[in-house]
Amino acid sequence: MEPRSKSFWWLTAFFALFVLFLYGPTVTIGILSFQGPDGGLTFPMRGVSTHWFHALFAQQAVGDIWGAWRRSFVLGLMVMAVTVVVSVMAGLAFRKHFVGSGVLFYLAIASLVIPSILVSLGVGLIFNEGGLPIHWATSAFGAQLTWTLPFGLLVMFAVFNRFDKRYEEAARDQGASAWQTVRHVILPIIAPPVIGVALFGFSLSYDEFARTLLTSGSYNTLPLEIFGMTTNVTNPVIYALGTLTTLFSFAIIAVFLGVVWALGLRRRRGGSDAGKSV
Amino acid sequence: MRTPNDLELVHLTKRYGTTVAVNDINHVFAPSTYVCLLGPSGCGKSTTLRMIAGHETVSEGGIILNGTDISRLPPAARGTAMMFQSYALFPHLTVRDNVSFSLKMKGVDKATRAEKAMKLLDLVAMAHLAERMPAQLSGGQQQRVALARALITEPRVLLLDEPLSALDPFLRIRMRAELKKLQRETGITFIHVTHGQDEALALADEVVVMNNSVIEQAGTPREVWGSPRTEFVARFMGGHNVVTFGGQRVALRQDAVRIAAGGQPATVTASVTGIEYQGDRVAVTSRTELGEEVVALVPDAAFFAQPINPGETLGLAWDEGRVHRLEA
Amino acid sequence: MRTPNDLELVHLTKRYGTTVAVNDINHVFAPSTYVCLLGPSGCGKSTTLRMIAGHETVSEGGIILNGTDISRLPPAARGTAMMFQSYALFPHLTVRDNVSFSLKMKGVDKATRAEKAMKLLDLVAMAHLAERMPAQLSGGQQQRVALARALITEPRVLLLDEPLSALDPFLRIRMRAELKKLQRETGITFIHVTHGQDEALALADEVVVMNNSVIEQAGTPREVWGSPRTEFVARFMGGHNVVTFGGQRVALRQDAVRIAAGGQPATVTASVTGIEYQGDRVAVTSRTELGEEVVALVPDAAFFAQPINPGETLGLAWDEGRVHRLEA
Amino acid sequence: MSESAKGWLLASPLALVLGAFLVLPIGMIFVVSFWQATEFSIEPAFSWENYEFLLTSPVTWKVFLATFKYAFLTWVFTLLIGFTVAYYLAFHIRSAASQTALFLLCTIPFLTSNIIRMISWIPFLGRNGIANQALISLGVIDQPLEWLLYSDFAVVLAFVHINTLFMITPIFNTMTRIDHRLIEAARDQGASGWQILWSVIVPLSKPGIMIGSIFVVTLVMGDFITVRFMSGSQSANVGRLISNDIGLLQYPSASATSVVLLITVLMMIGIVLRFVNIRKEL
Amino acid sequence: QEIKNIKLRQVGTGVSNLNEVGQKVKEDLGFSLDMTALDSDAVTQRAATQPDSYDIADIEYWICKKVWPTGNLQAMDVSKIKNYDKIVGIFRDGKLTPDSKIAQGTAPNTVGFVEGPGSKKFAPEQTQWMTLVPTIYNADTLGIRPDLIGRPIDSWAELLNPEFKGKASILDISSIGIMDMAMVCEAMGKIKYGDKGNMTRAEIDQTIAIFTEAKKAGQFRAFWKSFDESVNLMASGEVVIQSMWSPAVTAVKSRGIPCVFQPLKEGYRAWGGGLGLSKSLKGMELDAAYEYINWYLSGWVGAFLMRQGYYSAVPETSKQFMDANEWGYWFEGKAATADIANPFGKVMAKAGELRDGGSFYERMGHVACWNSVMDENQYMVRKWNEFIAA
Ligand SMILES: Nc1ncnc2c1ncn2[C@@H]1O[C@H](COP(=O)(O)OP(=O)(O)OP(=O)(O)O)[C@@H](O)[C@H]1O
Ligand SMILES: Nc1ncnc2c1ncn2[C@@H]1O[C@H](COP(=O)(O)OP(=O)(O)OP(=O)(O)O)[C@@H](O)[C@H]1O
Ligand SMILES: [Mg+2]
Ligand SMILES: [Mg+2]
Repeated sequence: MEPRSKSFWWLTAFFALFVLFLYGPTVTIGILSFQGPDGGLTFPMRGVSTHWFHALFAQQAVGDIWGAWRRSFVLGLMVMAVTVVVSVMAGLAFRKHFVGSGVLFYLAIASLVIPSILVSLGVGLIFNEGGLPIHWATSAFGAQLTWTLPFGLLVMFAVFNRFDKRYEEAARDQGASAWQTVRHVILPIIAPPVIGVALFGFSLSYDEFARTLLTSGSYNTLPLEIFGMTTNVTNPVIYALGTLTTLFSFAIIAVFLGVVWALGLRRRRGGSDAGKSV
Repeated sequence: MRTPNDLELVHLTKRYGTTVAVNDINHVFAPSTYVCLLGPSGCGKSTTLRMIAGHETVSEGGIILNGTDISRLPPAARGTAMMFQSYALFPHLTVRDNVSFSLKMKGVDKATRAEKAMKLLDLVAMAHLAERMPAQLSGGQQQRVALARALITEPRVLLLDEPLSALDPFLRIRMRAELKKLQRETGITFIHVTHGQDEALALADEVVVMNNSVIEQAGTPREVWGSPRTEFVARFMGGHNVVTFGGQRVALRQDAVRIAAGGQPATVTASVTGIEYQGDRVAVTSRTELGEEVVALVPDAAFFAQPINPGETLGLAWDEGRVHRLEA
Repeated sequence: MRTPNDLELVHLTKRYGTTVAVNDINHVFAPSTYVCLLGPSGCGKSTTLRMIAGHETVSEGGIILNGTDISRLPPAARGTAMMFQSYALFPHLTVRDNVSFSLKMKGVDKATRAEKAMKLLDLVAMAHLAERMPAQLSGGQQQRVALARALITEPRVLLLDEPLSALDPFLRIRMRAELKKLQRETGITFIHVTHGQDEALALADEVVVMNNSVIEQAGTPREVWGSPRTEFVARFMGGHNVVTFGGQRVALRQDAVRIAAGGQPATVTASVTGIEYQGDRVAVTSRTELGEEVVALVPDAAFFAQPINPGETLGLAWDEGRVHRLEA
Repeated sequence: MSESAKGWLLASPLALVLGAFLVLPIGMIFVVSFWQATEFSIEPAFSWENYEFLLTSPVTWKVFLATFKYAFLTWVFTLLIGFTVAYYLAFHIRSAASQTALFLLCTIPFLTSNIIRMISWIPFLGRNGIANQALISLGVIDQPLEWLLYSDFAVVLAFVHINTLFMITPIFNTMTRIDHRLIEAARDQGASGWQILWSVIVPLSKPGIMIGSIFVVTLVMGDFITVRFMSGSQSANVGRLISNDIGLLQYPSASATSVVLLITVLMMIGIVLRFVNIRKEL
Repeated sequence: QEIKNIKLRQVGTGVSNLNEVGQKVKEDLGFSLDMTALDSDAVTQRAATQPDSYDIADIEYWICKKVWPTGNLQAMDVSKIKNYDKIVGIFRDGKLTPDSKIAQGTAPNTVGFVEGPGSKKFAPEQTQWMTLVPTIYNADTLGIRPDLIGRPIDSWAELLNPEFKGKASILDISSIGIMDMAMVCEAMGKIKYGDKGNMTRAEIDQTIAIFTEAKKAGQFRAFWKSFDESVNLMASGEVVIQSMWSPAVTAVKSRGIPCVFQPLKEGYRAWGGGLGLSKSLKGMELDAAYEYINWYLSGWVGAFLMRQGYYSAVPETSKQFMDANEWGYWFEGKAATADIANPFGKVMAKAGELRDGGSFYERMGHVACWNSVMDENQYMVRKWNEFIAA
């Protein structure tokens, strides 16, 4: 192993501080979620208990966390699926240099940079004026897509910029139809970043507040619910929720890493003598 | 001689916007030959090959295989198969699955697929590594898998775009022998793009030299090397001096130039500008009074018996009969 | 002969974990020589070069330049400069700024910088393209810029890692002549890594052949090619047959093998397995009764006067004096 | 079918979604921005009144200024931190596996609800929060620091916390594509660590920096909730102005503010895009 | 269709959109009530712009003033409301007792009735058609931390007392906040208002100017917008004096932190909420909604709300659902005879403690103004934005 330079240690320290900063609130939430039954949202701790985790699964005074969670989860899955499919399709499309691709691309960029409350407002207005029912699965769904799709698209650009076109040509040469090429060659090769897009799409949707605010209709998604909860006596239940969310994220990422690792394992299977001559 | 099974390019042209990559070329490839397509970078070799394979649309002209124009067919329907530079093996499939890919696309059942793939892997001596992933193979092994994958479609014509360029010279020489052997065994026409003239000479039954989007000369290696039609071919194929002789551009083989020792009659006098050792021979470069560079290939024993240093003046001689007239 | 200005490697070793990339090598490079470091892929050439340049730490041993151990100094303080494979020109800087980069780092003022850069660009005949960006240059032009950039630091030793590998063969031959010329003009020691033996023979004052992390043989091209020490060197340098003769492994130059026509006495009989056309010569490969492959290089005229086909049996002859004994 | 037609076919879902949920709504906002509102209802009409008020009101200028201030400060800090972290990951972490692992480590907090994370700053930064208590018990201060919470400091801190990831990701992405031989070449040419950083790495990371800046600046410019939470409602940015208007059912005025904000943001991004070809640099 | 298959959707803030109510409805009436809690801005928006997204809107009277003219709510037939006659006078003729004066601002009676089913104009008198059925209301004042202040507070003017520099707070909801400001300015004697509930531009300017100056001087620690924020500000000691809601004070106290809902000599700022019916409600759903409203006024919910410190619109019926100790403590302002628990079982007051502000009549009788929407509302909002941005 090469010896490490001094700057390496400085940077490691900086990185550690940064991670500490990132996790500061997460850790605070983690600690406070174990408040005693009489504890509040702030320090000091008044005893230590898992009371609030139990409370999380019981009925709340206000609102319906689990209903909201179910909606957010379903919505997240919907957004995830559509984001993956549409952005992969669009990624494929943009390699074809079709007329107007520039306009569409800049539209996607615009979609990314437009402040989210405007989208919320606009979608709300359109549905109102058009007499369409505002519902989390229609208007909120659409509003969230304006945020996750450009993201997915950018990732797809990054993926296809690095994708060797010869794989496709080889597939076509081997008699694969356009669909077979996508199904048997392109998708398997780009699978890891696509899984990344899926994860990202899900979590962006799951945590989206502003775009859902004016578009969710009768029922709240989780972020709105949490915000709604703050209009009454809030208690460490929301910290318990935060802690569980974090653990949930850890689990998802672990699964993701597991899948990627398993894919890699399959590719490595059978040992290797790559690099050695014939 | 025309046979029904040959491949013919008819007025084949490819334009990218205003640049013409392939300019109205006509050529007939005889069946069961090993053809090398040779030329400097950017001359249109890859484009020609890719048009034949169907990975590039034809701007004008046609490609006739076995009597039918295949130039509008999809790649897999043409009876050609392509082997790509750096092989383009599917990284997510095992060696066997790579080879049986086209059968899977056709819907052939698993057992038949595996059997046929193993037969081809046997042919290229890779059956023992059928379960490996491409990343676990060396360059030479990857090449063989790519070959097997191309051959499983039972093509009439196999197209190879610089298949050896990623290998080190040692390996390259071994692999080209394998290619040649395989071509002979299968009887398929191989069209092999390269820009190494030694490779082309060693491998080909027919050498096609391209330059500036057109075919400059085609023929057996001996024809092309021995009787270059133009100055470009003479220079590009190597081993020749191009000099002006009696107001004419001529090619003169480097090994036909003698250094006139002592009192021997010299055709020209020249001053030595460079000495390049080549192992069993030494290339002596000198500049004639006309300012033309002439290389003489001298056997090493002869050279070291009477070493020459840059800056010296010497006489060069050659037999009139060895001078080869070039077209303007 | 030791001079104060030479570069010496002393017990130089490099380990990556458990793999030994360079194993205890010792060598003295004489000043103002053109050295080619040659060997198969993975033998440790790049690692050696990078240790000299200071881009890789030394596991053991030392590197002595001009009497001081430079093996712990930062790259720029060593008196060496490196030219990278595919050149590593800064893509965001113009040609001129690339060349004057090191001066800028030293804080030299703008005018001086520009002046000096232009002088070096002149040297490599690139002054007219000083304002271009690297992406706008051809491979050969990029190489010259990289050379100018390396030379501006006035190194004692210039290290080149496969500088020609990205070029097509035509260009490669031209560029190697330029390298050689430049080395002669500047009087700097060039250490050039390559795995092309023809390149090494043509360029080098000294050839260093590496294999399996050690130096297998070093010497002038003529020494190394003409008197290979081991079977590996003989095979790797090319142009030799390695056969067993009187119970001993010997090297036999391919151009020293004659085909015994008619009633001439033959040393061995063999059956022809391959014919490879090389332009002015033809390589005839045949298998002796001992199962050893022997290549005979036959002048083309002689060959085509009496063509030989694979499968034929013929007699091979050579002079006893041309046999070169190899070390075990 | 032609390539272009195939392209459109594949891109049509994207085009449809963007058309329906972006172009139409923004168009609607644009139209509504010329309408009139009474206390109770929106009335289709054409009037410059909303814009006239907006562009002549000192509040607008102040609020836009505050918005730019937050955007700028956040941009500076996220850039410094994001660049350093990306640099560390790309150039000091050797194996790709550790790079990915550390990078994912940075993304996890991002997956916890923003609102919850924001709420949790209060026990941390408050007058009696962890930070103050720690500082007091360390003897650094003897009075709690008031400016830790409900201040511009808190706002910028939260922005940096939320948005740094958007800076790290693209910069890291470009940096991993820098050929390591360029760094060696620079070192060979006598460049010191700082010089390498400044003359080679920074220029070559520019596309990533640009893309990250676009993310951060637009996210901050459009935010309305962070500023409210972290400043204790004591500061306003444009997003809050809009959300206040929306809360008070002043849709036309909210729309007019939105249009101005949108134009500002698009102009800024337009300028950035002139210097970087996002499509190529990803 | 059976009644048990009916599902009514109610939106409102977390203040009154309590799940226990929904549960009890299911028990008592057999149909389902889905509660969605939002922050107050979002409730207004829903009510005003998305009438199809709810069946019942739980909103405040001042919000009603803005929402009603959109036509998204339908008027309710008084004759179908059983306990109409028992509803506190405040919500009918505006008078708590026959001789009380109607306070300034958007008093509930001024926006409580319309002329007819389709009318968008409020009626000055009681009519057959009600806009909202009152459910919950209270009189707000300043909350203080007696332990940190250590002296009696008796006037709204104390909010701007430099003594509390950096430790004061008000609401960041303009319609409510402006009223608090007016109470303060008036108490300080700086401004004499014609009608605090309907200020002139000059009055608005003056009021905002005074507070802007204070803000710049660092008087305020923060402004709050949600219930929760006010609790946290107070509980964590960030703020020692602020305008506050009664249950928020209770919430602070329940954490063992001393906090007083301080009655002040100038009186209270009051607010009231009620249920409105979406215009799209009809048929069996509409019947169910009436049933729900009648149930709402029949006492159980009133008691439930009163135990949290709010008041019930029909105290008489609620009394039946409370024991004497509770009724005495919460309504009559008597000392508790035993521990007082909130509906969630948490002890709010020990035996012997008195409710801040005394009895119902003492509190609701001292309302100085109601949360309001003024004629110059738009102007006021702009000035408010200026204040926030200052
Ligand atoms: N997709 C394309 N668009 C525009 N021009 C192209 C394209 N592909 C090739 N060309 C141009 O067509 C000409 C021929 O290219 P081609 O790839 O056939 O050359 P080549 O002989 O294979 O060269 P090399 O030896 O470098 O591979 C070149 O001038 C090249 O720049
Ligand atoms: N960073 C590294 N970590 C581990 N092993 C390495 C590393 N770099 C090189 N090696 C190993 O050290 C040995 C020598 O490598 P080196 O790059 O010097 O070979 P080379 O002679 O330059 O080969 P080539 O001709 O392919 O460039 C190889 O076995 C290689 O796998
Ligand atoms: Mg090519
Ligand atoms: Mg190397």
